[in-house]
Amino acid sequence: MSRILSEKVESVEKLSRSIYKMTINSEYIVERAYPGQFVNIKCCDGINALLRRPISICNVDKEKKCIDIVFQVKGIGTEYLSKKTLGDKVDLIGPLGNPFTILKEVKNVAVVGGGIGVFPLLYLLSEIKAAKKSAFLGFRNKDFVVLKDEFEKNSDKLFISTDDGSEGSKGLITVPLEEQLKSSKFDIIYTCGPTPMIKKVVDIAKENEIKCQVSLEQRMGCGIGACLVCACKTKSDDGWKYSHVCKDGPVFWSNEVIFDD
Amino acid sequence: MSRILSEKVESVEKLSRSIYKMTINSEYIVERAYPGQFVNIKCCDGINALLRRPISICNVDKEKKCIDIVFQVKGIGTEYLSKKTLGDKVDLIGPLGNPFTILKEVKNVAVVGGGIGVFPLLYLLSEIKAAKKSAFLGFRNKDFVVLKDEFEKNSDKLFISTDDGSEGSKGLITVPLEEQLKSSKFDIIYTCGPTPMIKKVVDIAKENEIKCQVSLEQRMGCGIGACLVCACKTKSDDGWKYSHVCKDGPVFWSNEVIFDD
Amino acid sequence: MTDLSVDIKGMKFENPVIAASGTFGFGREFKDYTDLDMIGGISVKGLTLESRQGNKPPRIAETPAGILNSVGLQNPGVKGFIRDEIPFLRKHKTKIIVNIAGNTIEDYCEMAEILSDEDIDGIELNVSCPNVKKGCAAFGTTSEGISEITKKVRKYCKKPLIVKLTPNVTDIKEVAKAAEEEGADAISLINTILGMAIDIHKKRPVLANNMGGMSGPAVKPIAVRMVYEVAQSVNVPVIGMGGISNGDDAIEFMLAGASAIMVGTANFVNPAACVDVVNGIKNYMKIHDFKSVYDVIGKVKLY
Amino acid sequence: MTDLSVDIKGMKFENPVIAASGTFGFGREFKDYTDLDMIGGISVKGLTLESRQGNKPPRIAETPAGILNSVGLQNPGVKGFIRDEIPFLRKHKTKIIVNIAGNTIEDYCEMAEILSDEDIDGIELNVSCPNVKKGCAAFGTTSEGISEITKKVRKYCKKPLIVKLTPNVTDIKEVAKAAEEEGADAISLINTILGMAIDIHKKRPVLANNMGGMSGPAVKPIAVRMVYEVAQSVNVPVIGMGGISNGDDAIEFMLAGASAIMVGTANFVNPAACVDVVNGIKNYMKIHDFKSVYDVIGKVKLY
Ligand SMILES: Cc1cc2nc3c(=O)[nH]c(=O)nc-3n(C[C@H](O)[C@H](O)[C@H](O)COP(=O)(O)OP(=O)(O)OC[C@H]3O[C@@H](n4cnc5c(N)ncnc54)[C@H](O)[C@@H]3O)c2cc1C
Ligand SMILES: Cc1cc2nc3c(=O)[nH]c(=O)nc-3n(C[C@H](O)[C@H](O)[C@H](O)COP(=O)(O)OP(=O)(O)OC[C@H]3O[C@@H](n4cnc5c(N)ncnc54)[C@H](O)[C@@H]3O)c2cc1C
Ligand SMILES: Cc1cc2nc3c(=O)[nH]c(=O)nc-3n(C[C@H](O)[C@H](O)[C@H](O)COP(=O)(O)O)c2cc1C
Ligand SMILES: Cc1cc2nc3c(=O)[nH]c(=O)nc-3n(C[C@H](O)[C@H](O)[C@H](O)COP(=O)(O)O)c2cc1C
Ligand code: FES
Ligand code: FES
Repeated sequence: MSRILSEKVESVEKLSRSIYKMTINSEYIVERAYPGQFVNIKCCDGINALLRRPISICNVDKEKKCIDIVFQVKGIGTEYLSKKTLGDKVDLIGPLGNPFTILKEVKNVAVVGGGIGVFPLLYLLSEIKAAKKSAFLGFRNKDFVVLKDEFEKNSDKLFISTDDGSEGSKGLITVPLEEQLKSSKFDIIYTCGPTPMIKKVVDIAKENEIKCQVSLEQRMGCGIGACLVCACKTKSDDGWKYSHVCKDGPVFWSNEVIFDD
Repeated sequence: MSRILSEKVESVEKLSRSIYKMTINSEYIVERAYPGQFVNIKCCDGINALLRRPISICNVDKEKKCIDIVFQVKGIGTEYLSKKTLGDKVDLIGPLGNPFTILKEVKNVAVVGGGIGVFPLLYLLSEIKAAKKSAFLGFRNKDFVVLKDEFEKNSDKLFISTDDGSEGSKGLITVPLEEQLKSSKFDIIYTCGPTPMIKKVVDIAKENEIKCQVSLEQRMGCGIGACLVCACKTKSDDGWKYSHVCKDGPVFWSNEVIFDD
Repeated sequence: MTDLSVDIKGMKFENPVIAASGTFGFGREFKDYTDLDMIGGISVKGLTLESRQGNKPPRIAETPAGILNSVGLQNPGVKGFIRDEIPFLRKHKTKIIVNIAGNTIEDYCEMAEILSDEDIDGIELNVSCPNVKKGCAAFGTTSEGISEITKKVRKYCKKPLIVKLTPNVTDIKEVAKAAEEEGADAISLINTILGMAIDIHKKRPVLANNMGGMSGPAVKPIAVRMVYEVAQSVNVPVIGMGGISNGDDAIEFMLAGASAIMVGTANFVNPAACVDVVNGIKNYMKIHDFKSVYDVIGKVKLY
Repeated sequence: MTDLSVDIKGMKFENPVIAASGTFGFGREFKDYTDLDMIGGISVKGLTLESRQGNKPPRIAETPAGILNSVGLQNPGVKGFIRDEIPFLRKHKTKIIVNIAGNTIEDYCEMAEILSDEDIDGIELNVSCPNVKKGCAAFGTTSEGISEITKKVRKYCKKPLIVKLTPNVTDIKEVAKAAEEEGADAISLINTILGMAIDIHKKRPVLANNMGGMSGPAVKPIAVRMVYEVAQSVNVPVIGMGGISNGDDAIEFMLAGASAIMVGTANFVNPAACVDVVNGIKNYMKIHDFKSVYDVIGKVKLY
């Protein structure tokens, strides 16, 4: 019955100086995953990098029974993970969390991602079949732009920005988003990335009366709703409460979340 | 100047269910090593198996600039070490400690080893050129008997015993030693292994008025004489003192050591 | 047959492994990963009289072989627990221990009184939570504090009463004796050790609460020492915890004198940890041919 | 130019990295592995009035991300040190701190008096060694104990006087304040935390001394918290230690309020650890464009 999986690494590919794509063979996850969900990975055995690391599912290959995760090396956990190779096993649990809601009736969809927040959006785009899809992706600079081909394949329009203009437009990714909103209308916006970006996107969605879902990040302990460390403020009957990113999220409707912590 | 070495693993060979031979390329060590010395190895990076593990040098190949170490998997450190493969680096310091004294004038030499204590004796035998060499090796059972060919090659007479008689004679290795002493005379005995065995050998050597060197084991911190944890009782002017296995040993003359701790 | 059952003042655990408070939610979060029926007991997330939202995030920091947490007792309140959680837990063979914390001694007494009428197996007094401003930990750091609260709560508590100690004291033996004298049925320890981690690039603490409670493998030697000291000083059963991840760790605590053990942080790394610990204990007992856990409890022989 | 120098009551360290007492011998053991001239200071192995043999082996146990030791102050005595070790140490640019421990307050006073006439830079009072039966740790666990010993030793000590605190207390702030009031020039902390490890197959402690002092990465969050608490409570400089293995760890302690730091257990794993820490600090300061270590010391901003 165990849902603690020990799955085979199919490949690890370095996409840029610090970003890696890992393909993991996992029938279990492939059969259950939805866009926006994540896996919780033990990056090294023993007490090195003790806690599991949450990483979004970036792609699902139903035929090969594989999932892709894409991650940036930040600290010791992701560093260890990047050193795995073909044939190694990874110890992970998942899929975890609430996925994005894919609405049937919509015609125009936008996804807005920043940094490592772009990865779950690729899987989301690939699962949205009926609508026209615009992807807005912001990166620090050229070196961090990855998976461009895949995003191109899975969207109708692709906008890229970098902080320094070394690729795409220069500045915030919300600039091209607002630009587009002058001429086009989106039925829903999905966003994931740094909090300032998410806040801005939520404001834009609100102004334009567009439905919006956000995917949040928080430091985690268990990943399954037990330890209560991954708190985020959401609205409740008596004002606010702390919900939990791993179980109530990571995806929330933008009007549920309170961004003042 | 750094003497903290990062050396290449040339091969790892499983000799028995729990015993491994690792060949490490290290010009530095090859140029400085003597029989009885050890290296202190960081078996896993990070905080897993935090301390270095002391392992004796079992063989030196001057041409290939390689040393062999042979170790039994006991706990986490040796477990990690056993998983290294060709091309991996090992972080080690050495050669450390005081070597066996090879006396020029002797004609008949005996080495008496038990369990993992046999490994440094192989290197010792290979460096003793002028004398006739008898090797007495005791093991738990058949499964633990390793490197028999090498010991045969490097000795004139080889005696093996196992606790259960599954290979060689049954019982303590000191039995064939005493047996041999009835007919032959040794000028010096070198011994390494479990403390009860060492004590017995020391007693035999004393009775027979044979010079004797013992190689001791103790849990270590630094391996270089700084932390003072690897204490062993030795004789001193005012009765006894604590010497240190890593620096004053691991090899001592048997009449220096007090075995009552 | 190896018999793992253990009796702690009338609480008959099928095995000595209990999920530690705050690390196992209310059990249901783990039901997909492990068999709740196989765990001796579950100490539920620390409850307060009224529901609480807890501290600001981030609430967790990873440290070498450990973690710091500053959850700050987020919980649905004692009534929410009774309504929503007891029915689910009761469906399983595991014993229910209710961990309670309060701002005032009166809070504790009231909760003990309410819970005494419920279908639960024991009450664990958390007088040692380092993550809330008022009350709680303050009671746990002096013998006087412990005496007073144990004495008063004892009057209202009709269930077996476990007093959980904080390790943040000079002499754990004194505190344990104080709890025993005033009627504690068992002592559990250790709660978390106060710690701090700083993000050197932001030049700010990692936790929004600045400090937090440390747990996980790193604390094990401190916990084993304290369990040994307490087991030597009191006659009531001791429940040991702090860094237990596997059967061998559990045995270490039991040899030191723990009649039962709790598994905390390890549940985050391995959601099947509790049952793995049970199997590990079983395995050790088989190897050494011990028939009952009482052949292990307190059996360390000092030099 | 980044300036790493730091002045602690007249002790002018070229950089804030000091080898911790008991982990660096008398320096010479490390000379083949690292450049002693590049280390700010060396606190030598704890000395007693007469030479001591220390405790029975085994004296070390590995624990998760840490170690327990029970050396028990094996040392050549203060006179042996003066005769055999000062000449070698003085050949290097590093400052010499002499760590002393005694059975009685009189022992401490006598050692301080003897050492005050020697060519050394400071004296560190070890009132916190958990591994000896008499004296030492006993002084360190109460404010009264610390007050008394600091006051008396101060009279005999003409060198900068560092009082080293034990973490095995309920309130480290009180103990630190007591030391400051009676004339300590600096406070160093933490010494080891009392711990225990049991060999489950032998059913005996791993250490022949049964218990030992825990150090290494595992203790870091506890040490950082205590250093922060002490730095907030006293005006004299604080020297922080406990689990420092690299420059980032050192910065964490400095942000928490440490004017200098000590590297202990890490020297066993990496005999070049002290110099690696110096370089790590330098690197951090470059990245953040800090000119002096005083831009780092105590600069953590709490939430
Ligand atoms: C739901 C979710 C999905 C994520 N998906 C991705 C993804 O697809 N690709 C990707 O590159 N990253 C993703 N992240 C961020 C990723 O989890 C962190 O970068 C990673 O945990 C850092 O670990 P580390 O050991 O390298 O860093 P360290 O700084 O050494 O980690 C120390 C501790 O802090 C935690 N931590 C540090 N940064 C973060 C963070 N940003 N979010 C949560 N915890 C953190 C770690 O999990 C660990 O417990 C996701 C985070 C969440 C919460
Ligand atoms: C001078 C010397 C030479 C040695 N040579 C060899 C050799 O050639 N081949 C070999 O197989 N073994 C040798 N040993 C023993 C070897 O060091 C231990 O088996 C090994 O350290 C066990 O580590 P572990 O992590 O697997 O076990 P664990 O039990 O997990 O180790 C825990 C701690 O205890 C220490 N420890 C455990 N057992 C011993 C022991 N017997 N001696 C010293 N420290 C110990 C470890 O170093 C570590 O610090 C030697 C020991 C010494 C002192
Ligand atoms: C996230 C978290 C929350 C906790 N909450 C509580 C609690 O509510 N009540 C309590 O008594 N102990 C609480 N604890 C302490 C644990 O029950 C346990 O005493 C401690 O974690 C040591 O055990 P461990 O090292 O196995 O985790 C909590 C620990 C963690 C890690
Ligand atoms: C083997 C060993 C011996 C020690 N001896 C002494 C000592 O003689 N005097 C002293 O004040 N501290 C002694 N200590 C404590 C260290 O100086 C230091 O306070 C402690 O180890 C914490 O730092 P660390 O985690 O970097 O090791 C010793 C520590 C170890 C590990
Ligand atoms: S990480 Fe444990 S509740 Fe979310
Ligand atoms: S191991 Fe440190 S002195 Fe021998």
